[in-house]
Amino acid sequence: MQAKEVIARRVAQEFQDGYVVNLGIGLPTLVPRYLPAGMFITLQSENGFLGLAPLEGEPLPGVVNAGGQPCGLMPGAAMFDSAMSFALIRGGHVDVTVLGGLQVDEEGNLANWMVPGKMVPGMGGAMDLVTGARKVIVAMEHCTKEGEPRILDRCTLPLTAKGRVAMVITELAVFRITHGEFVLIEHAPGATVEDVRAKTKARFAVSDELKTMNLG
Amino acid sequence: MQAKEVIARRVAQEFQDGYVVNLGIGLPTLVPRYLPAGMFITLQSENGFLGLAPLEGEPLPGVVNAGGQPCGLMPGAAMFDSAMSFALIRGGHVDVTVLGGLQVDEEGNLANWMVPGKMVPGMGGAMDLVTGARKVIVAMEHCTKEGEPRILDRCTLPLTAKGRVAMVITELAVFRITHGEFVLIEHAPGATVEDVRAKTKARFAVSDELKTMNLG
Amino acid sequence: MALDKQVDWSDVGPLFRDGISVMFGGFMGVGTPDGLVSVLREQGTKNLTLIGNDTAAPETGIGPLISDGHVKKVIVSHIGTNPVTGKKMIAGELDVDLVPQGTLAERIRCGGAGLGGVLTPTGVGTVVEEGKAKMVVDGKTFLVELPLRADVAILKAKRADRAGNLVYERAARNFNPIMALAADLVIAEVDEIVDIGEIDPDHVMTPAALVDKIVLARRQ
Amino acid sequence: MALDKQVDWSDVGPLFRDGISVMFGGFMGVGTPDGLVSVLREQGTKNLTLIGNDTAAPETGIGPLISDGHVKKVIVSHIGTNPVTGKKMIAGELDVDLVPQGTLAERIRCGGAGLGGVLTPTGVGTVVEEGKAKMVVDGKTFLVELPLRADVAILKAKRADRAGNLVYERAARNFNPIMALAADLVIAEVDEIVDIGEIDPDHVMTPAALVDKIVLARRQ
Repeated sequence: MQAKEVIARRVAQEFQDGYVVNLGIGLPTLVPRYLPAGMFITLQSENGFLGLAPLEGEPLPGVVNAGGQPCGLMPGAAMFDSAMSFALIRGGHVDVTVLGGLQVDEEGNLANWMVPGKMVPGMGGAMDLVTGARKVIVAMEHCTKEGEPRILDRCTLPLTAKGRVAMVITELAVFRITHGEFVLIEHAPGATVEDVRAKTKARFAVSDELKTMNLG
Repeated sequence: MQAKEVIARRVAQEFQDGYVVNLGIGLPTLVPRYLPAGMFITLQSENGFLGLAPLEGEPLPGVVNAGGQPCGLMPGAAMFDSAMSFALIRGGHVDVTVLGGLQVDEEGNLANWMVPGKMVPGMGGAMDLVTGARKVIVAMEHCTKEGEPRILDRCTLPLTAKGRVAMVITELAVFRITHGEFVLIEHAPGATVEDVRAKTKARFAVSDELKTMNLG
Repeated sequence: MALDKQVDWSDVGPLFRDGISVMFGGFMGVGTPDGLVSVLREQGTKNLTLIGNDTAAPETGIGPLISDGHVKKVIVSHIGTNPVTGKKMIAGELDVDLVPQGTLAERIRCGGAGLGGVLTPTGVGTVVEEGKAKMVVDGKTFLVELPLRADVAILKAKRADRAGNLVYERAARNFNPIMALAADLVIAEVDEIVDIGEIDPDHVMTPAALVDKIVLARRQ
Repeated sequence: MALDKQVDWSDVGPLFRDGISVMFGGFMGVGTPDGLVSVLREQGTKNLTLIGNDTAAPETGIGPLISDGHVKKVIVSHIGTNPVTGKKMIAGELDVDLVPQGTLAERIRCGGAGLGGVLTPTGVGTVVEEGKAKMVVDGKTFLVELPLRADVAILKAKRADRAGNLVYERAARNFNPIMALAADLVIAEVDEIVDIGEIDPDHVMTPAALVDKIVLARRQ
C-alpha cells in the first residue's frame, strides 16, 4: 500500500457521521473514498459553499472547488459569499480540517504555507482553517523526499498557526497533541517505536494504549 | 398649514433623485408625499430591506416596516438580514436619514432616544443611523408642547450621537451645521430672525443668503 | 445521505433548561418562532436570558415570556413597544441591557464567526461607550464591541429541507441568519419541510450545517 | 421609476483612471468580470492597485493585467497559481501584500460596513501579526485588522435588473457581495439584464442601491 493511501485510510477513521469537513489540496482529497459505507459527511469549500461533490458529467457554470476546478454539488448544498465562508471556518462550524504540512512541531505548530526565498504562494485560507476548525489533522508523509524529518522540536519555516494541530497522521505513525503534549498513539504495521523515534525530531510520549494502525 | 406639513414639505426639498433614505417614525414618514413628481427615492427599512412602499391591498407575510406594521414593497426591492441592514446604514450607503428629535445642540449633537426616569424605550437603530447616514436631518417642532426650546447650547438628555446632525428643520427655521457652525439659512414666511432667536437656546450665525422657506 | 433533522414537538421541550441563554429571531415578533416560544412558556422554563432585537408586545413574539416571568435578563435594542418590559425593569424584576441594533447584529455575528470583537463608531460620545475599550483608527474613534453567543438559538423560517437548509420570507429574515451562527444548539421552526435537493443551493439563506433541529410550525 | 443603470461598453473606459485601487470579484478567475478586465487592459490603465482573493493564472481572471504590467500592487490571499506574479514580485516590479483569506473578507466587509476594524485570531503567532495591534479578549489574543476600501469595485453577476439588483451563480459569488459595499464606484458585468420586478426580492444578493453601473457581458 502506498504511503498516501495508508495516510488517507487512517485519516478517514477520524471522521464521524454528520461531520462538516474541509480538505486541503492533494492527499487530503483522497480521504472520502475510505469512509465506511453509509457515513455522511459534508465537505466545505472555502470559495463559498457546503456540499462539495466529485464532478459528474459536464461542468456547470460557477460550480468549482477551491482550486478553481469544476466539481459537483451534493443534494442539499448551500452557496454563500466569502465572508460567510470564513465565518463558518473561523467560527468553529467546520468539525475537522485535514491539511498537508511542511513541518509540525511538538507544540502543535504547523508550517505549510511558504518556504522563504523559494515558494511564497500565499496562505490563501489555510491560516483561517488551521486557526478556526474544531480539529486540525495534519496528513503528510513522515519525512521529506530527502529523508529529513518533518516533525520537529520547533518549526523552522514560517508558521501557519500556533498550537492548533490536534493530530499528525503519517504513513509511519499517528500522534495526538493534547494539553501541549505530543503523544504517539499508533505506529504502522511492522514498525517499532524506535523506527518512529529515528525519523522524528520532536520529543514525544508513547501512549499506554499504543496500537498498530488498522488499515483494514 | 400645520407645523408637521411645513416641516415635511421643507425636508422633501433636501432629497435628490436616486437617494437612499431612511425615515424615522412619525413626522419623517410624511416627507415622501411632498416629493416632486418623477423624483425616485428608495426607502431603507432597518428590519432588513430596501424598497419600502405604502401598503396596497392585503398584508403579505413578512412584509412589515421597522415598526412591525404591514407595508408594501417597491418593484426592485431587496431583502437582507440585520447585519447587512446595518452594514448599509453604518457604512454610508444611506444618503439621508430624517429623524425626530427631543433636543439638538449647537455642536450638532442629537438626543432623541431616552428621558431618564421617564421614557427608556431603547435606541433601536437610531444610534447607528445617526452615526452612519451620509446626511442627518432632524425634523421636529421648534419647541416642546410647553414652549421650551429644543435647540440648545448643549443637550441635557442622553445623546443619540455626537456631532452628526447636518440640518435641523422646524416649522420656524432651517439650520445648517457645517464645520461646527450652526447657521440659520431660512425662516418661516412671516417670521423674523428675532422670532427664531427668541425660541432657540443655541448660538447661531445668520447666513448671508438667508431666505424665507419656500413651501409652494 | 444527509441526516434528517426534523423532530416532533414533544422532542423540543427537553432541549431547554432553566437558566439558559436564548437568542431569538424576529423584529417586533415578525420572524419569531411562536411555537418554540410557547414550549418555553408551557413547560415553565425559568431564569432565561433572552437575546434579540426587541421585546415586541406583551402578547407578541417573546413578549409572553416576559409577562409570565420566565426571563431574568434581556439583551435587546428596543423595549418601547412592550410596557411590561419597562415595568419589570423599573421594579427590579428584569435586567435590561440595551444595545444599538447594528452593534447587536455585529456582536452576534462576531460570536458566530470566531471574531474577538469589532470596532464600531456607533455609541461614541454616548452612554453606550461606558466601560468599553476605545480605539482610534485613522483619527476616528471607535468602540470595541465584544462577541455575543447563546446556549440556544430559536429561529423562524419559511421553508427547510430535511437536512436543515433554511429559507426566510421577506423581512422575517432579520436576525435569524446571524443567530444560526452564534449558538451551541440551533432549532428552527418552519412553515414547510421539503425533501433534500428541493431548495436551489443559491437560495439557501442558512446552510444546514448550522441547524441542529427543525420542527414544523403548527397551523394557526 | 428607479434609475436605469445599464451602460454601454464604450461608457465604461472613462470610469477608470491610472493609479486607482480596484477590488475585483472572483476566486481563481471564477466570478471575475472578464470584460471589465479587458477594458482596463485595452485602454492601458497603469499603476493599478488590485484587491481580491488571488491573481488567478497568467491568462485567467485579472492575470493578464499583471502579465502586461498594468499593476503596481496586489492585496490578495494567494499568488501561487500565477507564476508571473511571483516573478514580478521577486524582480521588484510588483508589490504583493498577502492577507489570510478570511481576514481579507472581513477587512473588505469592515470597509463597506463603516466598521473601524475587526479582531481575528487568524495570524496570531505568525508573520501576519507583524506591525499590528493585538488585543486580549477573555484570555485569548486577537489581531486588530483594519478596513480596506477601493476606488472602484468590478463585479461579475449572473443576472441584474435594470436598477442594479444582482444575483450571482453558485461559487462565482465569493468576494463580489462584500466588494459591492466597499468601493466608491461599483460596476457589475452581468450575463443577463431583466426588467425591474423580475427578481424576487428574497433572491437579491446585492441590492441595487450599492451598484452604480451595469454592463451586459459580451457573448463568448
